[in-house]
Amino acid sequence: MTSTRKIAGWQAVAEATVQAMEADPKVFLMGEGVDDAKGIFGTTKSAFDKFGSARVFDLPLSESATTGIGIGAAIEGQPCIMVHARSEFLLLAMDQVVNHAAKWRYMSGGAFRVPIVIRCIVGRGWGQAAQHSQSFHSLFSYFPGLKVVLPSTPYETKGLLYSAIQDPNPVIFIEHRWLHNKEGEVPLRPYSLPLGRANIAAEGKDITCVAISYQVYEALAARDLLAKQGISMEVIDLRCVRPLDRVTILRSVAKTGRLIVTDIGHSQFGVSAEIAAMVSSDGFDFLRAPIRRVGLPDAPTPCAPALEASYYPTTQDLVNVAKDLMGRTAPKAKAPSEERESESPAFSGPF
Amino acid sequence: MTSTRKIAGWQAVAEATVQAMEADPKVFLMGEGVDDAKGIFGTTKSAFDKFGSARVFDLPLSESATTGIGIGAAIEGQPCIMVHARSEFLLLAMDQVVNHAAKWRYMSGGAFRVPIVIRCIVGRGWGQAAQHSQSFHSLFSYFPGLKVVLPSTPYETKGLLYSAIQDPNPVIFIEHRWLHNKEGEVPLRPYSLPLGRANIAAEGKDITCVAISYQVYEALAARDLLAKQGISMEVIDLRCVRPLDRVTILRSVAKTGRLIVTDIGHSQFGVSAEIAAMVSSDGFDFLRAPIRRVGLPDAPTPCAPALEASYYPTTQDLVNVAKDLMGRTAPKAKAPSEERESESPAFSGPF
Amino acid sequence: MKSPLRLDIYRRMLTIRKVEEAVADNYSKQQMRCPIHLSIGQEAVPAVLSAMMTHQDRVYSSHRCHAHYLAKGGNIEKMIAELHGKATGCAKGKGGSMHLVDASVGMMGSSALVAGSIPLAVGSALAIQRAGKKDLSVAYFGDGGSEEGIFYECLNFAALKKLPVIFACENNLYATYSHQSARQSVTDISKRGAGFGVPSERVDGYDLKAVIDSCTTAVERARSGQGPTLLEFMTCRWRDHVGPDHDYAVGYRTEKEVAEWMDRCPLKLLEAELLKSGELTSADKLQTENLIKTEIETAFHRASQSPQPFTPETFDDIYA
Amino acid sequence: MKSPLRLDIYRRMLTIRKVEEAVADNYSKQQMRCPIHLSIGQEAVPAVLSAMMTHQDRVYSSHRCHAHYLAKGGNIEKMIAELHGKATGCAKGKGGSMHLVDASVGMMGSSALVAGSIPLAVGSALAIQRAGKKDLSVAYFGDGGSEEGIFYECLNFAALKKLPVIFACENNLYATYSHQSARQSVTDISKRGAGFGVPSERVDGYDLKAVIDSCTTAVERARSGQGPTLLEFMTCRWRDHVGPDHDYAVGYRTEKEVAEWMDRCPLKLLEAELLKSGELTSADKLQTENLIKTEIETAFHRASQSPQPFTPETFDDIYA
Ligand SMILES: Cc1ncc(C[n+]2csc(CCOP(=O)(O)OP(=O)(O)O)c2C)c(N)n1
Ligand SMILES: Cc1ncc(C[n+]2csc(CCOP(=O)(O)OP(=O)(O)O)c2C)c(N)n1
Ligand SMILES: [Mg+2]
Ligand SMILES: [Mg+2]
Repeated sequence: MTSTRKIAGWQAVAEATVQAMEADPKVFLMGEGVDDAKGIFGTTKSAFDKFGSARVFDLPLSESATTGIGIGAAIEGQPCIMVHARSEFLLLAMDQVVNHAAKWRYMSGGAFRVPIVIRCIVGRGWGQAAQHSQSFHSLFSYFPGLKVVLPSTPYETKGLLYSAIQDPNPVIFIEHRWLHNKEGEVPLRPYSLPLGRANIAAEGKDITCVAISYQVYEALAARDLLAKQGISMEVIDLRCVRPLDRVTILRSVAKTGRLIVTDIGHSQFGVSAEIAAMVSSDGFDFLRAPIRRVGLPDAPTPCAPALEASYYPTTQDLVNVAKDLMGRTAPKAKAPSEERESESPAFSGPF
Repeated sequence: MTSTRKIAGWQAVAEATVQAMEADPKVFLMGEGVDDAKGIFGTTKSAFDKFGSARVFDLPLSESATTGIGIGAAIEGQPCIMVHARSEFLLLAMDQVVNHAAKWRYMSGGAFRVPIVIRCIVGRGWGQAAQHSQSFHSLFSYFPGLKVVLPSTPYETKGLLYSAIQDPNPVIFIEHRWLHNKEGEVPLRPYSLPLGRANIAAEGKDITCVAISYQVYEALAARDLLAKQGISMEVIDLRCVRPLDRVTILRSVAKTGRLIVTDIGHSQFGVSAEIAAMVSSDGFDFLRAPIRRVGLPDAPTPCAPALEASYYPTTQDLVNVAKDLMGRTAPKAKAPSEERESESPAFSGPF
Repeated sequence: MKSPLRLDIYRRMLTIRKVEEAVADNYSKQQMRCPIHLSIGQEAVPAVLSAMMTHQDRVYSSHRCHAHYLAKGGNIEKMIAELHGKATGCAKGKGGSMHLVDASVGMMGSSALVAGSIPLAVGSALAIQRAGKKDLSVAYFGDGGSEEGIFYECLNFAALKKLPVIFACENNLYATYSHQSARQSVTDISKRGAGFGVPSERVDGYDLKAVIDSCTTAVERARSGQGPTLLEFMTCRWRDHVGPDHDYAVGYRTEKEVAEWMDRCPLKLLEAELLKSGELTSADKLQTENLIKTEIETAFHRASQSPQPFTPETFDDIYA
Repeated sequence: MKSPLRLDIYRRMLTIRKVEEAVADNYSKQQMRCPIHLSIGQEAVPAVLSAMMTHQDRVYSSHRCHAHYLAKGGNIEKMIAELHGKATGCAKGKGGSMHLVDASVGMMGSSALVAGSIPLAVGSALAIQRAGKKDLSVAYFGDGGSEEGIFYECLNFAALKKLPVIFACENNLYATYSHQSARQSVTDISKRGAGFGVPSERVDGYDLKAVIDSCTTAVERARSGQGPTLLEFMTCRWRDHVGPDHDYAVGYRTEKEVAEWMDRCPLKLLEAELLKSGELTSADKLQTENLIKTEIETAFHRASQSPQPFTPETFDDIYA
């Protein structure tokens, strides 16, 4: 029998870290502030308390080099966990992640493994503004050689992080800051969840909603509201963007015929585009309505609360889109007029 | 009357540079090797010869800082052209491009303009391998605040670069190395092509092929072959990925009902995904067949000629996909079986 | 030391201190809904540097930008409105506390990426040089900022081109809660300029005369075409890394450590000196304080009255 | 100087020279279809360093990696096959000339991003230290590589943690066709170590005794837990930046400039010394040369006979 208890997302991160470090004494953890009193929103504190500075240590503000150093140590068979308190800091290490971590195995004809997990946290709210609120999963997913994971509930968080640390490949592990405070039942024991399998968070038959990261909660809330109106929405927690679990998505769309993809990133040029493209190709004949995407609009993140409020997609946005899809009487669309949508901001997203 | 003559792509780049620098004495050009005897495949040589080291100068190998320096000078109203002999070098400056160039205007409430053009060249062939052959237009297109341009013919190259240099916003200008040697008729006088308008390179009525950069040549070649078989393919030269010209694409698909997107980058999570997603949403009712993408498979670039040969999409690939789309008798697809496609490399692309 | 300069510096320091204290005091009202990195304790350096600059001279800053903005003459009302997320803010509410900007006085903006704006300041200096002007540009950053590779790239480039830029490093010994010695092999940051031929100096940032002297030299060097200077100012932030409070409870430094800096508070000492020498009378002092107080009260009042930005404004100012 | 060491160095240098000449001579046959950055003229440094290393010691390299690979004992057949894009290559044809690798001898790979592999070498050193081993790691890079900010981040980190790593900078004065003085404010790269507390030295890379002495010290420092060393070796590449030819026609440097280095060729001088002292007999010399020659001929022959990789192999080795 598995004993579980309710813990918060940040505790799930902390627990997976400690248990993975117990399971493999070679694993180490480094990051700016991992050993301080706050321990990256509490996520690294228990590991530091338990394993001390030999295995959990602070870093200089040199993201490019320290990422490369983590890669170098990982190549030597010492799995490395890195943490960035905001995803943006990882852009300074883009060359190391994309040109080195993702390709070192390939360019060496398979001589090496690169077991590094790069955790990065996505800010939202309280005026994080344009440079402290972005998620880059669409960027990293572009690159073969990387895995890209975005957990949702504490249960997924612990299992996916545990798997990521044990995975012999570079994994970008993206934590939405608001998920740190979400609570859920989590087994005490260590466990793995496969990287590359989506999870059907709730079944439904009318619409498939593929949700990423925090949007899983929005999608589940929307599902409840829609249920009251007689619309049954299936919610797929994608969990992993790369590898992408095409089968789970296609099977669901085969059943529902309608697809919404909701993401914590921009819709345009984001991960939701790949999912929509894949389904519109491989699931073309299943589709009864156009695929809709519900993500961030095509603007940088504004600071002001008044603007933030309308910037982020809400439960209601999902409800509206779903109802719209169900109500669709499928009239043949007309060719667009000369008015160019790209000049109208209203065209950029569901806002 | 406009006098034109046949010049190569690299000459078109050089000419646009010189003419834009003549038009605006504040424009300057910098990059590693721009002033050496080879002048970035000849593209910067005439500018250096004409304007000297005050306006055309070499840089240390410090891509991150020098990009920021270019941004800083651009903010001061001195439009900057930067060049990277390979796109990969720009990844070292990702933070400067994404967090700074793209957002400085926004974060300052519109106080500043950032007129910088960052040229980068995409390598192909002769064993460039994984770190000298990538194009990152899908990455940069994700970010509001940037424009992303990929010219095809010498005519487009000159006009688009001239526009990019005069544009008050940061523009990522991506040149496929093989286009430098393509020849075409180009007006002698300076001229602009709008950023954000696609060009119908050749009309057709059965299939729309949206082609990016070098793939425009592949698409035109495929169109010729298809014409002999009675299939009429419209080729749209996208020219600009951001802003994306949705209208031109949708109007074409409204006519043809079939869409192929062919890109010099990876298909998966690439720019072709956004185009497919957009059409599958806004052009859903036009579509008579699934959207197909023809780009790089989901693997880093291998070095060996034997592997390179099958890595890149060919004219024949486009022909095959087009015929496949035309021959489609539209059977209702079945839900996929348990066999998971993501485990089969053959699933990753049209190869 | 010229007396008007010292008075000018005094006024700038006082303004910063008072504005920052007002921000701290009002923060718990939850009307300034963005992360704030206060400059209390770090007023001296920007006050001195700005006193030597015109509005044509440029400043680029970091997350901890309040003092740099205020010292440079940035509009107080617009700053407070910005912290309140109002449309009347210096960045129309788009930026918030970490992105203060006032183009009219040469405050060119602030980056929340540590060291991220250093090259922008160098680029500004490049533009100044190319235009044949005598202006200069200042890049502010912290001890943590000196750990980013881009800083060294900038030192090299600025020295190579002899650009009119001052690298003003405010070394408050900590990056968040991490002591410099846990992050840097050599803690004397000014020692790293020599390898690039950049004249460099470590200065006690609480010794006003030393700050004035080093800045005078650096400014002259820049204006006379002799190139960049790296100044490392030892200083202390009195409040928490982020937020309005004192942070002794966090445990990474003692109250005593901060108190030793507070005892040497350059604002307090300068004020005492000016009063003693008669450069400042008690009446002047009162008047100055009242002026600042009124300005701050007005700023907070207007900020609270100002309109929020409208949703469609989200899509303004992305492209020019 | 211990005689076996000098003979060892001689053999390594000779191997590099001969292999590189063979690559250059055969390049025009267009069977090696990848960009090559030859190491001719830069043999001494890697030969010396590798003579002091075991296969447990690590090497990371750059685009100009042939000498580093060969000196470390990298398999010649697999290198030549790799240049030919064959499945039998050291990277199964995936990497090519810029990504030579031989894990069995501690040649950990090469990055075509300038300075990109420096942190990997530091990470290797971190792993060595954490494992409590006495091995060391070498990061090779050029004068151009020293301009990337990541290099300074690495100096700081390695010094902070006292890691067993040697920063081996081969300063051949040029990055492509750009002279160091056009890119660096201070051309003495070794001067930049002090700011990070990294013992640093500029060494004449053509003075074999000086190279041996400096490497001996650095290796001892690393193995005894005293931390990193920065060695800047002045050297010269004799051929074009990329490709097999001499490059006097390009115009960025004179034939005379290169000839002055050639006159001091350390391979030639060492050979003469060894012959003179009797450490090497003419017969030994001939035998060594013949051995190398045979090995090279075999390598080229086998490479030409080896199979190409198959298309599906494109999808191997992406994930472990
Ligand atoms: C590139 C980057 N890395 C990390 C951070 C997170 N961070 C924000 S402020 C800070 C400490 C900065 O220390 P310092 O530069 O000394 O400035 P101070 O806060 O002391 O003024 C850190 C690590 C960041 N904003 N940007
Ligand atoms: C990050 C990066 N920037 C630019 C280049 C292009 N590039 C390749 S080799 C080279 C010159 C390198 O000079 P140096 O480091 O001195 O090495 P050398 O070629 O002299 O051995 C340049 C600029 C690159 N490969 N990577
Ligand atoms: Mg600090
Ligand atoms: Mg060199």
